[in-house]
Amino acid sequence: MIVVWLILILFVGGALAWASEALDSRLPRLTALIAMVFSLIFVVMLCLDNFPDQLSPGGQWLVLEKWSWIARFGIFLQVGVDGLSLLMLVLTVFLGLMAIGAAWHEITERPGFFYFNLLWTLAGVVGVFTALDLFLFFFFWEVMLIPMYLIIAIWGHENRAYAAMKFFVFTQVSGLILLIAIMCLAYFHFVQFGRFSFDYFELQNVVLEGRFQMLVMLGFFIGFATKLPAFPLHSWLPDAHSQAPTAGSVLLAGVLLKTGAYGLIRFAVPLFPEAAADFAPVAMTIAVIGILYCAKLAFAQTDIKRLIAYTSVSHMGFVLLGVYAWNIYGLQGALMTMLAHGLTSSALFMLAGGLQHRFHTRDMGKMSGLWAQLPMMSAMALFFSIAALGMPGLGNFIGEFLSLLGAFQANHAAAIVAALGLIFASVYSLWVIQRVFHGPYHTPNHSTDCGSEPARDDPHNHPTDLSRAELLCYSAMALGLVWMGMYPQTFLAMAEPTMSYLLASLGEVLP
Amino acid sequence: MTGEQLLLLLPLIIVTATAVITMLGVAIKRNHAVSCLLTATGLFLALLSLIIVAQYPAQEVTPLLLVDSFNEFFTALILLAALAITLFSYPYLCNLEDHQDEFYLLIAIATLGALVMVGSTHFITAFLGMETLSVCLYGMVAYPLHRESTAQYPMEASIKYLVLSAVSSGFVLFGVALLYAQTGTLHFSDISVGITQGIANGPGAEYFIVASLLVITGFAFKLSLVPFHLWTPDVYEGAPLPATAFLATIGKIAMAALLMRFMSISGVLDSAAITHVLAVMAVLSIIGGNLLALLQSNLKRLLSYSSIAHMGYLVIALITIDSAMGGANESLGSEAVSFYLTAYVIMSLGAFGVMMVVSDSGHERDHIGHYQGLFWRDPWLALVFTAMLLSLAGIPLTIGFIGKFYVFAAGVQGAEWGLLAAMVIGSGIGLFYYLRIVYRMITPLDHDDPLPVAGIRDVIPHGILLLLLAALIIPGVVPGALMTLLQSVVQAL
Amino acid sequence: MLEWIGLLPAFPLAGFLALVLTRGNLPRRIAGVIGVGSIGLSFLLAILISIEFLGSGLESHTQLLWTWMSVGSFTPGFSFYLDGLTVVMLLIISGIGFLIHLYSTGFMADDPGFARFFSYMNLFVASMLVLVLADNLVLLYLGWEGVGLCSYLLIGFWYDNPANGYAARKAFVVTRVGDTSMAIGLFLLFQQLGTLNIQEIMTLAPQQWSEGSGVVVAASALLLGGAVGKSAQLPLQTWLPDAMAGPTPISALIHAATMVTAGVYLIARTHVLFELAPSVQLLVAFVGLATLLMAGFTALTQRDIKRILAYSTVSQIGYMFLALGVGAWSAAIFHLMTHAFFKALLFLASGTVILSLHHEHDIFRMGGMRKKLPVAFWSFVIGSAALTALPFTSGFYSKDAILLAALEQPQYGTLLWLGGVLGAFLTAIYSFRLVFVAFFGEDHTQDAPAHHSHDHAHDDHHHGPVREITGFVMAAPLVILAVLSLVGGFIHVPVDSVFGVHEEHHASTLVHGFMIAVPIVGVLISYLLYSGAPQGRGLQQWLKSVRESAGGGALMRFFFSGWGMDKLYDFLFVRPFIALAQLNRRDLVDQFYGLLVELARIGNRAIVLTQTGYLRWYAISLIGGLVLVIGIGVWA
Amino acid sequence: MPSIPYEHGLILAAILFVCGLIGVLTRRNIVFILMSLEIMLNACGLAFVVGSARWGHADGQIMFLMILTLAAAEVAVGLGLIIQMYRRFHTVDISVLSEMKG
Repeated sequence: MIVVWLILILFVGGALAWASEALDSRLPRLTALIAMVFSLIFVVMLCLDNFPDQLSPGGQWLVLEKWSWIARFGIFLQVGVDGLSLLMLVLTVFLGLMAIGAAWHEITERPGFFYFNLLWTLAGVVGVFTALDLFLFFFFWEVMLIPMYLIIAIWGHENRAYAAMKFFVFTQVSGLILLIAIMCLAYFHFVQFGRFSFDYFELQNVVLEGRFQMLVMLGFFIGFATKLPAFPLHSWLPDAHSQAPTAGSVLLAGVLLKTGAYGLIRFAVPLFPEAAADFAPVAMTIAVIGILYCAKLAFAQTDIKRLIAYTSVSHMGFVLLGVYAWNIYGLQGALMTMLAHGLTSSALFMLAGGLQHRFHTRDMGKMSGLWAQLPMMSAMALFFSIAALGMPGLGNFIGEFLSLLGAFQANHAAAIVAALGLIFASVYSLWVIQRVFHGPYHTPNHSTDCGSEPARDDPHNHPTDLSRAELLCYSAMALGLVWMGMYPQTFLAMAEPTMSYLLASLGEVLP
Repeated sequence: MTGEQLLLLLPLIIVTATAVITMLGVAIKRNHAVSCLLTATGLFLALLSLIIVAQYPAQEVTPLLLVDSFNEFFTALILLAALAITLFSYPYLCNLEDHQDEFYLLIAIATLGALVMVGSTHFITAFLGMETLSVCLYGMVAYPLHRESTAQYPMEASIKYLVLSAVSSGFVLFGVALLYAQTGTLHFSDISVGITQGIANGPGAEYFIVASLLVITGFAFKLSLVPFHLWTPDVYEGAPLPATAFLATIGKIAMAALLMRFMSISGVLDSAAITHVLAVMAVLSIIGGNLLALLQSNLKRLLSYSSIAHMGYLVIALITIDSAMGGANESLGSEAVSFYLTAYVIMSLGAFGVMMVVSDSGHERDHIGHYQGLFWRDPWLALVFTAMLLSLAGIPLTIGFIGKFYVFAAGVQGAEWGLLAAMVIGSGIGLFYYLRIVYRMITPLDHDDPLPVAGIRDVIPHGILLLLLAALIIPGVVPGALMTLLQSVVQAL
Repeated sequence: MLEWIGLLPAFPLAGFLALVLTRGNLPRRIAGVIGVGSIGLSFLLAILISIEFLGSGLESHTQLLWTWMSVGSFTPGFSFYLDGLTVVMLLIISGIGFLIHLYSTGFMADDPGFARFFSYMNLFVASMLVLVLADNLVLLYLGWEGVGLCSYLLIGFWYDNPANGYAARKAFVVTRVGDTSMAIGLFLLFQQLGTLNIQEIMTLAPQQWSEGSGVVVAASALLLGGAVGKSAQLPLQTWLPDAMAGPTPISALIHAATMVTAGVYLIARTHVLFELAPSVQLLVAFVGLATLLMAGFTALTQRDIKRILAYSTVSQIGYMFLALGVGAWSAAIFHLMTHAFFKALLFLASGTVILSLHHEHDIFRMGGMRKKLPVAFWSFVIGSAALTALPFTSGFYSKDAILLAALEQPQYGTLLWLGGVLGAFLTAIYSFRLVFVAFFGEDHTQDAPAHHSHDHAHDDHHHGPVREITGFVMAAPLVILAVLSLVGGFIHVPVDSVFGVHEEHHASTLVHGFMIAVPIVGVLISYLLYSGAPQGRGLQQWLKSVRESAGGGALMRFFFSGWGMDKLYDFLFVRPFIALAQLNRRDLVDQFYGLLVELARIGNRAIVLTQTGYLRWYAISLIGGLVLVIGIGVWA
Repeated sequence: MPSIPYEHGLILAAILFVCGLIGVLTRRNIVFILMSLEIMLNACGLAFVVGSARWGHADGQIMFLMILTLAAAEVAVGLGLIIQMYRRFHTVDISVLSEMKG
């Protein structure tokens, strides 16, 4: 019942936030915050009381409930939480709080409707992470799109219409392809077992012969790869990110990308073992191309949010690499990259949003040498850029190292070429720091040509450094990253039973 | 005609009675409110009578009409749609000075024609129903409105519709005549026997294929499938809004139900040729319909194009109907068609309903610009309109998504990969123009264009909109009940 | 005491956190005390631990702090390993680190980023200690990248000048190339041996692989790549000279004493792998030889005082690589220690010179500083003496050990030995060139600035008479280091337990004599050439004529630019990457989807034409449709 | 008189039907279009009568009566519309009716 309660809180919280706007314009963000704090308590409670004893062997599912929904097609409201989805829930709720923190000062007109959409997107995402019935999974998969579209379309920046439309059509069409694939699976279950079923466990024993299994698996892969985003299907992300409001970007990068990766781990590979085995080299090549190509593109960008968006694609390439290595290292690596990337990219987007909020531009060319004026913000930016390039001792390194380790076991060439990505990562991360925070002080509305000491007392353009709310968010994320870097065992132990179950169920079909 | 059979025809009788009484009412004293009330109560009584009819087992009332669960379900659907349109058109026609009452007459008789079509298993009744419906529609489409700038539109639309509809009836009749000449019976049954082997000493199978294709072309015209769709946008745009709504909903339901009945009884689908034709028409409709609507800014034309596309999706499900009664592994086809029809009716009624509430006979708000910033001017209407559009686009939480899911299921069962691919591409394109409207509603309006303030007479339409929204969301989230109902309905086929 | 080994990196880490969390608004004195104190504490602890460890006669000691990761059979722990080699490295790092911290409280006294500087320095020492103490390669990699990061932060410390930023980024990216090759090496080792624990690797490797087998060659080559990156050896050495853009204390600490020797430590620590792959070991030797010669020649032509010392560092590490290449592990570590002493001394002395002459770097604009900067002068003399391995200095013992070991190398012994001696000769010339030009001859500090290449935008107003800026805080480290440079040769490096005892080298007295003579002759030549003494007139004319001549001038410029390596890499990697990036700014894949949208739009325009509005056309379409339908029905 | 084979009847009906079609396509005057429509519908009626003659039961003829009445209804409505059109456009040429397009 916990999962249903969690989703209910978010739905009701969203509606309340919208309604409360009529009373006072500052009320919606408070209601949203309260709703998020409640859900955080819920999730943490779920973690604590299940975590210690959950390590009992075989006890992989913490929570597993099933109610009948559409009898005609054998569709059930089946929700389950295990180590992997629990971690994802924690990330979702945590980043939800960060998103509210980011939107605290930024969203001023129609806040009620904004927090309504924010919380409904989160509810959709919580649904995706816990659904174990493929139809329910698809249902939540689409539900989280509409509010996200509205967030980008209403509160976005200059050409938000194009970006929102592109985001929506991309994910929707790939969703339809996913739906056909799910339908095929369900129909073959009907042919082989006499009745329709969308149950995750029952569908695992559906046997599809060679070529057809590859096609259905491709349907799943395209559906998830667009969301991941993997190389050829990634071009919606930079537009969506550069136009979305900061809170939208935090949600998009931190949480929505993870649903794609989660889908791959939970559905795309376990349901089609042989097809996944043959497809693994192709998927790893796509991952490697994604890593290098998007790293190169990131280097060429002047818009800071587009740059971070491309880096996200590059990082998610490591996740794809890890998943299709399909051994314990690759999977755990993919998981850690997902968690760490969630925090790093959200923080970077909030920083970019902060800069845009202060200087009303995202163009890196127009601002430099901010270290003098904004020491705290620059220090945070430095910290998160270094985390992004995979500095050991922080979360990203653990994810990337394990993914590459796993990938190396499966396919030497892919791992070695992907390792080059580490070099590119350092090139563009430090480039951002150099371009924006080092060098002579210069901002759009205040440029000192001679590069001398900035006029301290120049009133009209004195940008304010981090506010307390922002500082709180950033330090929380920084602590999270250090925790993941220094003692990742908490997360790895939590996900370990799921991963070994998935590997066992496949019988190490993959190399 | 035993007493019991007469009871079975109760809905038809009541609707005829309402038409006559409304006519008498108009003759005595012309009062807009009274005639609208009379028609509405008549339709409602017919709806109630269905409960009585439902008790009796399925049986043929004279070889012309078959009253079974299939007939009852679609009669109910048509009556509900007609009732909604009558109530919507009342505020719409209020500011028309004279001859407002005749509109309700036309609605009653047209509904009668539709009911006959739905119940027919015999070409005479089918033809009779089709013609009654069409002739009444000519009248409704040509209903004179006082918009100086576009006064001649309704007349132009009606003439076009008349000529083309007459030609298509000609095709149907000639096809039926050829079939009658060979099989000797006007009943739908066993045309398939002719198609597969051809009569022993008579002409070969081609004769029967041509004859059936003639009939199907006529039906395709009414469903506005692609090669025969050119009339749709002009008639939808020209006609007044209630007429367009009537044409888009009841015109399509009756025809689709008739086609389904004809397909499953006559076993036309056994021949590969016919299924080929239908498949081609479906793909062309989906791609054509969506492409046509892509950059359209007149909402009525846009909805007409989207109806073409939706009929294309319908035909995909239609193709997978297994000709055998209820088929061995109970094909999903007929269920998918009826579910999609219900969903389509609710969505179109909702969309047209919002447009009707916002406009009236004097000033129709059918351009996309009129709806700019609707979200911030009238959130309730905007919410309903967005829900309808998203449902048309097939987004979850709505009945449209479940309908599309059903068609997907049918498509997968019939292994129609090409059609499913077309459907995905079509839906992809479809997203563009539905979302364009939603986005237009989001962008705030700089100058204020005040909407008609909702007076007391608007309470009913808003009530209906609420019902439609509920009918959209509830089956979208919990479709179980509707699915079981449709399963029993389709058993009768 | 041994179980407190975890505290060693903890103290500097605590210092770093203290300085960062107070966001730099601590008063200068307290920041200095925290910065230096933390290193002092860990130095003290290091001494106590070493005494107890050496006293107890233990082979090695492992201390697990917490399990870092446990995924399948990959279970690296946060655990420290102590043996002879680690003790030496510990003492060098914390000892010299402490002295340099002390020195920099004086050097950075008037810099606004005082607290920030010390926080980075503390983080550096912490990472270096973790690198040295790590018992598995992943933890070593953590320290490895940590020091790379700190070197980036410190080189680009004065961030407002973009050139410093560029140098910092260059250093980080070039070392990152080496780190990536090392990471691949780690993956290969794990895949083959199933563990990354260093001691397990050392025991498993000989059992599993025969000598010279493909895998061990690949693994050791990859580790060599990492070492070459970090220790600025031949392929990846272009970053070290530019790293001089940072403040001088960090050049002393990072780019002389500790970080650049990390590569040497790595190879020494994994010496079993290299012994199993003789071809790679030979490669190490030749990399060392080539680097020491290249750096030697380049140093001859440099004008900037810090760049001369930078190239001399590259050259001396070349010697260490030569020692590793010929298997003289303990000699390499011994030279590492002595080099740390005299190179730190030279750098700190150059710091004093630069500070006193108001950030003057060009040695030809100094001259005659003997009297004015006595402390700096005597430090330079002792340092240079140790550098050129004059007899009885620490450099003499360590460099001779390497050269003798090189001589006994079976195949290329003599070639390696000759190269080493030539290198020693070059070292003698350029180190004493610096001393004579800077401290002897007339005083050039007053003439017009030929070209000012000082690095930070501090007040560089012209000044009155020169007086030496050395408080106790700056002088004491110089004196201690000077003593160590002289006496260092007699410290016995306790690494026999790690590398096994090697028998004494015995070579003919002729060889010994020659090796002693070469540095002395070098110093004499340098005296004649550069001190402006009358006897050297002939030689000076010859040098001037060579410099003017076309060929000679070109050769000089070629050496000056570090054998053209910078331009080569710029041409090979940097420019093509930037061109490639600019080539496709708008994502190619994006245009493909734009194409699809355009296609849909064209489709719409085409199909809308059919809606002409003419009734006749609609009727024609009806009949045409019928014909089409019948055509499909009957024929298809 | 010897019975005419029913195929000929059907062919005659087909020819009549095609004439009606061509009439609808070529004519510019709306009244003539209505007349051609009438021809088409009567052709179908003929086919039905031929069919019923062949099978000898009355269905065909009833169908013919049905077609006659419905054709009459359509034409009636059509003529009503034509009168309105003439009153507005003062012409019966159908090319006038082409405002709605695109």
